[in-house]
This record gives sequence, C-alpha cells and structure tokens, in this order.
Amino acid sequence: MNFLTPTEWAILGLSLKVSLVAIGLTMPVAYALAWLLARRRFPGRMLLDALVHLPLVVPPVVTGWLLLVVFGRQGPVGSVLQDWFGLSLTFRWQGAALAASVMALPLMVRAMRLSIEAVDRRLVGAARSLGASRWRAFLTITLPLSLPGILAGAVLGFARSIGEFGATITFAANIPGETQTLPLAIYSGLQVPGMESDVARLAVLSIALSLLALLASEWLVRRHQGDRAHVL
Amino acid sequence: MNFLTPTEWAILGLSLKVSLVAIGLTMPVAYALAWLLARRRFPGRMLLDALVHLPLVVPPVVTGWLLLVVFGRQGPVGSVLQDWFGLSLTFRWQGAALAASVMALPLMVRAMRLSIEAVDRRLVGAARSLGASRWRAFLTITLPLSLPGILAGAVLGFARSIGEFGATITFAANIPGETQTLPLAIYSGLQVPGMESDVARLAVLSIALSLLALLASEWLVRRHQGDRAHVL
Amino acid sequence: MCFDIALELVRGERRIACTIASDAKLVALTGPSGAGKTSVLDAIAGLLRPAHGHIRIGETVLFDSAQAIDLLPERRGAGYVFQDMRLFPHRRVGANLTYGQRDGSWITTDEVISLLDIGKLLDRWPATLSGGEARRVAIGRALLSSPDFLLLDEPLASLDQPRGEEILRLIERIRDELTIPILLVSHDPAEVARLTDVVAAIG
Amino acid sequence: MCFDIALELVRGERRIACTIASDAKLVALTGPSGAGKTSVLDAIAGLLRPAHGHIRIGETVLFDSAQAIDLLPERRGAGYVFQDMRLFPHRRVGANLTYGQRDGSWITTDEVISLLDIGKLLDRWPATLSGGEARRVAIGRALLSSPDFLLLDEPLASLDQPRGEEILRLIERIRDELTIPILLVSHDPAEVARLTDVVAAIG
Amino acid sequence: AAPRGPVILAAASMQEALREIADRWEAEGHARPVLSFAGTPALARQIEAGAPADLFLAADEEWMEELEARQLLRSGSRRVIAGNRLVLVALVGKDTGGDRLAMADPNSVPAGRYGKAALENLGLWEEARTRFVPTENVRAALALVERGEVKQGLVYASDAAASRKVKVLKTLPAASHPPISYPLAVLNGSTHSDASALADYIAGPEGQAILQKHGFLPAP
Ligand SMILES: Nc1ncnc2c1ncn2[C@@H]1O[C@H](COP(=O)(O)OP(=O)(O)OP(=O)(O)O)[C@@H](O)[C@H]1O
Ligand SMILES: Nc1ncnc2c1ncn2[C@@H]1O[C@H](COP(=O)(O)OP(=O)(O)OP(=O)(O)O)[C@@H](O)[C@H]1O
Ligand SMILES: [Mg+2]
Ligand SMILES: [Mg+2]
Repeated sequence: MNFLTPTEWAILGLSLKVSLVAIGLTMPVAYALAWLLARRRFPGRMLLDALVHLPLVVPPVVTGWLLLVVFGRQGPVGSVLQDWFGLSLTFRWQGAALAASVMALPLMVRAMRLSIEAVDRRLVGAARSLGASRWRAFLTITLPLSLPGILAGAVLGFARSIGEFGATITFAANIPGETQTLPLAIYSGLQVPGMESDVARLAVLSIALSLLALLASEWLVRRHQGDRAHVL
Repeated sequence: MNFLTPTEWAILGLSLKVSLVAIGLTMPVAYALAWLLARRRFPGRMLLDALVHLPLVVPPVVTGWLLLVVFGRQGPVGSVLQDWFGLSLTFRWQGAALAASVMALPLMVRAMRLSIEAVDRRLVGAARSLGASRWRAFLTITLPLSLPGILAGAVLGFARSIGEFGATITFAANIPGETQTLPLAIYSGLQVPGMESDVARLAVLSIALSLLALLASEWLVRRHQGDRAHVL
Repeated sequence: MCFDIALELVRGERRIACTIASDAKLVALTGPSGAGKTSVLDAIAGLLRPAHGHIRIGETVLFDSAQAIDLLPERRGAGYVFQDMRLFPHRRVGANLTYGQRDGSWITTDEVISLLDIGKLLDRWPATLSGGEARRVAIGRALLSSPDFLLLDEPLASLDQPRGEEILRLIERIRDELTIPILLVSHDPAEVARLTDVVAAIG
Repeated sequence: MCFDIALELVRGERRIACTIASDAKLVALTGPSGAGKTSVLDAIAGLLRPAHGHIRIGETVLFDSAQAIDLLPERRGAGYVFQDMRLFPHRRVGANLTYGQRDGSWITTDEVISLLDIGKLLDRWPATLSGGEARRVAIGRALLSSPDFLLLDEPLASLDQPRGEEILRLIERIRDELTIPILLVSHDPAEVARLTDVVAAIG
Repeated sequence: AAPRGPVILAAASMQEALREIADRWEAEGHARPVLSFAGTPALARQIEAGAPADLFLAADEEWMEELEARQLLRSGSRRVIAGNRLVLVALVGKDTGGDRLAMADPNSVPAGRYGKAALENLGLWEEARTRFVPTENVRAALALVERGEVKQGLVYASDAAASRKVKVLKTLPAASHPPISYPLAVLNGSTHSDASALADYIAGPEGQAILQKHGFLPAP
C-alpha cells in the first residue's frame, strides 16, 4: 500500500501493539476494580475509587513523572523489576503500554461499573438456587450481562490509549521504533513549521484506527444482543 | 486558610469556574448526543459516534490546534463570534472552558449512553399509555432512570476537565488569572528546576477537588436510590 | 357498538388475528398461553402497530389502516393493567399511582387506596412490593388515569380470594355504573362467567 | 419428617413468622397478599437469611441458627419456580433450561420440553415470551436441575386451564412417584384441595 | 481593574528570567505585562490564528522566520535578545543509569537539532545515536538526568545552572553548532502602546542583566 510510508506503517504497528497490549492487560484489572466498587462495601472503598480516577485528574505529564518515580530505575518498583527480572520499562515499548494502560484505566472502570450496577442481582440469586457457585454465577450471569459496559470500556480505553501522549513522552520518551506512537509522531510533526500535511495523514490514521475499534464494538454488541432488544 | 498562597487560591478558583461552566454547559449536549446514539437509528449515526470519540483519540495538542483553526479570530466560527457578538475565545477563560468541554464530551456521552440503553423501554410504553406525551415520558422515565449514567458522566467529565492540559494551553494559552488552570500552573512549575514542592501542592489540590466531586456524586446516587436497591 | 375490533398482528414468525364486535360493556378475551392476548391489548393501547385492521372503542376510532388513522398511545385514553405490572421503579408507590392522574377522574385517590388496601404501601419503592401488592398498585395506577376504557391483563393473578373478590366487585361497578368498556384477559372460566357472557377467543 | 420449618424473618418493618411441621410430601403455603409467602420460600432457598429458626427438609438441615448451620444456596438442592420467573435474559430458552442441569436428573430434557410444550421456544430470547410461556420455561428450568425438593410460587399463574391441568398432573406424579417434597404457594383453594390436605397459612 | 500591560507569548524556558524582568518593569511604574508561557510551536500557532498578543519571545529562529514570512511581525522589531550554550551534564554523586544519553528530540526540538549538529561536528553522533533518548524538551532531558534514569544529558547551560542536582561535564564548543539565539519581536496585530518600549527594555541593559543572571548568554 502506497498511501503510507514505511515509517508511518511502523508507527501504526507500534501504536497498535502498545494499545492492544495495554488494553488487553488492563481489562481484567479494570473489571475486577469495577466489580469491587460496584458490589462490595469495604473500608477504603472511596479511597480506591479516588485512586482509580487519579490519572484522569492529574495532568498526563505529572502521571508520567509519577510513573518515572515509581517504575524508573531508581524507583521502588522499577528497581525490583530491574534487579530481579532484568526488566526495564523506561524508554521501552512496555513502558509506553504501561502509561497507556494507566491513563485508560479510569474510563474503563467507570463504564464497566455502570453496567455491573445495572445487573439485576435477583438473577444471581436464581443462578445460585440452580446450583451455581458464587464463581459460576459471576461468570455466567454478572459477567455476560455487563458486556455492554465491558465493550464500552474497551472502546473508550482503546481510543484513549491510541491518543495517549503526555504520560508516554514523559515516562517512555520519544524513541522512533520503540516508543514513538502515533500521537508522539504527530506532536513531533507539529513542532516544525510546514509539516501540517504529514500531521494530517497521521491524525487521519489514528482516527481510522479508532473508528475501526468503534465499528467492531458496535458489531459485537449487535451480534450479542441479537433480537433480544426490548420492544416498546 | 494559610496552606495556600493567594495565587494558588486564584488558580483553584479559575480551575473550578472553567470546569463547572464547561461541564454545566456540556451536560445537556452530551445527554442529547447519548440519547440519539442509544435510541435512534439514522444515516450517519456511526459517523456521529466517531466524531464524538475524536477528542479522545486525537492528541490533545491537535484538538487544541483544531480549536484554534475553527474558533480562532481568523477561523470560520471564531470570526463570526467576534464580528457578531464581540466574543473572543482565544486567551479567555471561555476558551479554556470550551477546550475542557470538548475533551470531556466523549467520556460523558459514553457513560450516559450506557445508562440510557439500560432503561427498560416497556416503562416508556407504560407511561405513554397513562397519558404522558413522548416528551413527558422522556422527562419522567428515561431521564431519571438514566441518572447513574448522568452522574458518572458528570464525574468523569469534571475530573477530565480539571486535568485538561494540552488542548487548553494550545487553544487558550497559559495566562495567569485568565486561562492558567491547575494543570497549566503545574506545567509551568515543572519547567523550572527545583519547583517540585510547589508542583506537588498544586497536584494535591486538583486531586482534592476531584475527590470532592466523587464524594458528591456518590452521595447523590445513594440519596436518590435510597432503599430501592435490589435484594438478592 | 362498544367494541369494533378487527386486526392482524405479526410477532416474530407468528401472525395473530383477532375480531371483536360487541355491544357488551365487558368482553373477555381468552385463549391458550401464547395465543396473542397481550399482543392484542398492546395494539389497542397503541404500543404495537397492527399489520392492518381497525380498532374502534365506543365512539372513537383509535386505529384504522384504511383511513390511515393511528392515535398516539397517550391520546387513546386506555387504562391498561399490564400482565407484568410495569411499575416505575424510581417512583414510590404513591407517585406511581398519581402518574397518570387527570382532572375529572371518575374515582378519587382515596377510594382507590382504600378499595385496593394499599394505604400502607404509599411510601414504598416498587422493588420491595410482593407480587400481589404490585398487582394492586398497577390496577390503582390505571384506574386513576380516569381512562375511557380499561384493558385488564389477568388483573387477579397472584391475588388472594378476598382481595380478588373485592376487585371483581369493583370491576362490576365500573362496568355497570360508569359504563366504561372493559376488555379482560383471564384464564379463570368462573371469573369470566361471572362478569360477562361475551367471550372472544383467539388462538 | 418431610418438612420441619420454624423461622422468623424481617422484611422492612414487617416481621414474618412461619412454622411448618408435616410428613406430607406436598404442603400448600397460603395467606393473603403480602403475608410473606415468597419471603419464606426465599429463606428456604437460601436467598434470604432468617433472623432465627431452623429449616429441615427430608433428612437435611438447611439452616439452623442455634447450630450456626447455613448452607449456601447452591448446596440446598432447591428447585425454585420464582413468582417473577427470573429467566436469564442473555440466554436463549434452551440455555435457560439447561442452566442448572445435573447428571442423574430424574427427568429428561425431552420429557420436560414435551410436557410443558415449549419445544418451539428453545431458540427464542426470554424477552419475547408471553407470560404463560415464560412461566412454563421457569418450571422446566427448575425441574431440570433435578432438585431434592421443589418450591413453587404460584406455578399456574397466567396459564390456561388445559396447560394448568397438565402441570397439576405433573406435580402429582412428582409428589407420588418420585416422593420429592414440594412446597406450593397458591391462591386457588380448588387447586390446593386437589393436591394436599396439609395447608400452612401465614399472615 | 488595573490596566493590563502588553501580552508576551514566551518560550517556557524563559519563564523565570522574564518574570523577573516583568517585576522590574512593573516596579518602574508600568502596567504589569501579561505573560503566557508554552512551547515555541504552540505559541507560533496561536499567533498564526490571530491571538491577541503583543510580543513574541521564541526559543529559536525557525518559527520566527515562519511568522515573519507571513508578515505577522512588525517590521524592524525582530531582534535577538539572548544566546545559550549546550552542556553535557550528569547526576552529582553516584554514577547510575546505564549509558543512556538524554537530549531534546533532534527531529522536532531546536535544542535537539543544535545538539545533533554539535555531536556530528565533533564526530560523536554515530556513537551517541545508539544510546540517546529523545525527549519532549530540554527540561524533560534534565529531569531524566536528575532522576538517574540516564547517565548523561545534553542540555542548555541555563537549565544546568538552575539545577542543583547535576554537574556540568563539558561545555560544547560554540562553533560546533549553529548559534543558539532567542529572538524577540513585536507582533503586527499589537495595539498596546507599551509594546515597543517593553521590547526595548528586555533588549536593554536591565533586561540583559537579568537574563544573564539566569544563565543566558548575551546575544551572539
Ligand atoms: N418479539 C417477539 N418475537 C417473536 N415472537 C414473539 C415476540 N413477542 C411475542 N411473541 C410471540 O407472540 C405470541 C403472542 O404473545 P402474547 O404475549 O400476546 O401471548 P398471550 O396470549 O398474552 O399469552 P399468555 O397468556 O401466555 O400471556 C407468543 O407465542 C409469543 O411467544
Ligand atoms: N425490602 C423490603 N422492604 C420492606 N418491605 C418488604 C421488602 N420486601 C418485602 N417486603 C414486604 O414483606 C411482605 C412479604 O412479602 P412477600 O413477597 O413475601 O409476600 P407474599 O406473601 O409472597 O405476597 P404475594 O402473595 O402478594 O406475592 C410484604 O408486605 C412486602 O411488602
Ligand atoms: Mg399475555
Ligand atoms: Mg409472593
């Protein structure tokens, strides 16, 4: 395909890799948090809720800086990862994925939580009385019934991580082929006069990507809900 | 109160003003969009959906730049606003509010849409048969039953707009007392070596603000739902 | 005529046809489970559009595919007691009752509350009601909208005998004194026999 | 004893007490609307915790506040037909039926489907079922979980007479041939009289 | 409300120096100028979009030329008011951070471009390109050194002077890269009567003294 240069293809591929890995790994965590916040009352619940929202409130650059403090080479987690597993996150695509994941988390948790709260708990009771364990009732009732929220969370999270800039450039830097995702490339283009057309191509690219994600999720919802939509 | 300097109080006040105005004005628009996307099938629906998600996908700096192109003095909308109403958005707090509002929109629409989709349409039918017009049925059934989504949208939107940086600094600039909101002040602090403690104070401030919003929304939900929560 | 109904409906793969032409104030609609009774009531209330046909109750044409008449649900004046109740979950019982209330109601709120014995429930949320309590509130809500005709879909289901008797008497009074047309779905032949001898069977 | 139940429950401001001690295989639970019948069934199924008391069915102690016994709902082996059906909206009828299916069921899927006449509904979503169709699917789902005892909350509500008769006969067979304890909530005295002469009244 | 002084759009790296100049200017009886700091490109785009500002202080000539070509600057008002040097810094004390070298992105940030030119000139680029970490701006590169994430950073002398956590290893020869200059200009759309006077003040002895106190060099 000739409408993209090889570099642009590489950037696209990297962005996709970073976002998909980020969202894939964050989904279960986000869902667990959403479930806790929706269904459990425990001390510190409000605190957890606030913590989850943090990356939304704090400017992305600060989030990136905090990631550096915690996951950097000198950081408490980063040094352990480095010494024990030889894993370094800063300046690596894994770091970009971590940044994308943290920034997407609050959006995902909220959407999932809304859907979990909307699940009729009496159905869980019915499942239990039919012999389902707590766990099976969760897997077969709560989880599938909160699918709209899971999909909405995935779409929001994917879009957010495709667009993530501030935390990524601060924590993972702007290394072509390693951490230079679409928004970083777009930003670089914007810094130089006269690069508007390159920027536009990249912007169209990220829009196309999210449009695809959007279409996919709509399709999934339709396929899943089929004809069981309510009638007036 | 002595733990904040007068400048910090002013920044806090400005941030609050910008976010509250942004969210207040965006809520009805977001809800209308959410309702359209949830309940209507029309040509261009997917396009509208994609458009709403745009500010999430495109890096904030690009959004700010697009705002500049459209709402700047030379822009198609900006020049009309300027000539007809004498209203200029660039370098004004109204511009910062516009940027915050655009960035918060996708989050608000998604949350509201999830809740609207979860409203049982048969209840709307019941209301109509009891003599309610389409409009009254909407106001008395769909709207209140989607309250969880409205509140979640408000919280997400408020948090996002309190944290908004990239689009604001690009579109509305970094003018103390006019457009220098918390994140912009934090950014300014980060540009100067050795200002970490001031930055930390500002960051804590924005976190406190969103925590308050969070608490308020939880309280509203509880007060509203009262004892009608489901029993297993 | 009181009821002049002829319509055909499509539900999924099923076609449902129903014809009622009668001067009786109360007509019973019967038929096996799944025959289409609820669908017919939905069509009369304007919540489901028939493939074709007409619906006239009393003097009013509610629907006529030939004349392209299709009144909005809120213009039809139906007092519909739904088979599945459909109470508004975000309004307390009291607010559910008054939702459709209109001036010039032919029954007062106090009468409804005491007849249905739901005075103690007014401050409760619908989710906390028992099956029979919810049924009575649904009946009350429909009556208070001072409807021009009543659509009752198994109004006595899950009610104990004394309470059912009370409501049967109320239905008789509405039929005789107020002369309001009533279409009743019931599976109990004794109940039907007591209220009317005009039975429309479908399915 | 087949049923040895003594419990007290709190619902909102109401206290509900219920005592059943009987060797009959089928006991009818009656009482006015709102008396607490559904609450008692919920407590037996383990979905509602009694304030105190004990629940023994057949040989098994399901709950005993004195001995601090409280079996999980899934361990109680209840076959509960809920008053409000509670079909799983995201599973087709077929998948609802088999949800609780266990090996060594005393009734086969085919038997249930033909007895309840729900063969045509297997591929449908619950939201598209009529009231009586949903009721029959709910009964089928409970039977297929091969329960150790049955809790039937108005199982014949919104069913036409021939279908109701079919199900009554099925209940009789379960009572007599399988000797599975059954607790039945019903408002129809004729139905109750036909099935048992042990009636526990509450309220 | 107090009368507003001219609006200055200035590169973020000029923040402290310009604030001090504004203080002094105000102390001399003028209305306080309005300062808006951001990256040079963002500021230039605001000017292109017709933002109501009076002065533009950029961190490099490239955007200034772009604006001049578009006739957005008052003719004859453009002048260079400060210069800078590139230095190689490292964390004071322990030696950590592998062998990475942080510097502003050569593709998009002027400091990076200067740095790359200098390294090329000195024959060090081929070695450096395998280990360098491009950052959003010079401050971010400095922060990475301060956090011990990288071994060395290539930053402006003015930034290195402001940080107590880093030490200067080497100052790159001025001849090894194009001159680093900070141009100032009055905007064509400016209506403020103080604009020219303030520009002259920044370029004059008082302004220069403050700029040099903050580590900037006189205009090259
Ligand atoms: N959306 C749908 N898709 C397919 N079939 C449907 C749909 N809605 C209803 N039906 C079918 O239409 C038929 C009529 O349903 P309806 O609810 O009117 O029956 P009914 O006579 O009220 O039955 P019951 O006495 O059991 O309440 C049923 O067989 C039902 O399964
Ligand atoms: N969460 C609750 N808060 C307050 N009261 C409740 C709650 N849940 C149930 N009740 C009340 O407890 C009583 C018993 O309810 P239950 O559903 O057991 O009655 P029931 O005997 O099954 O009645 P029906 O025959 O009408 O179904 C009712 O008066 C009901 O209003
Ligand atoms: Mg029906
Ligand atoms: Mg009950």
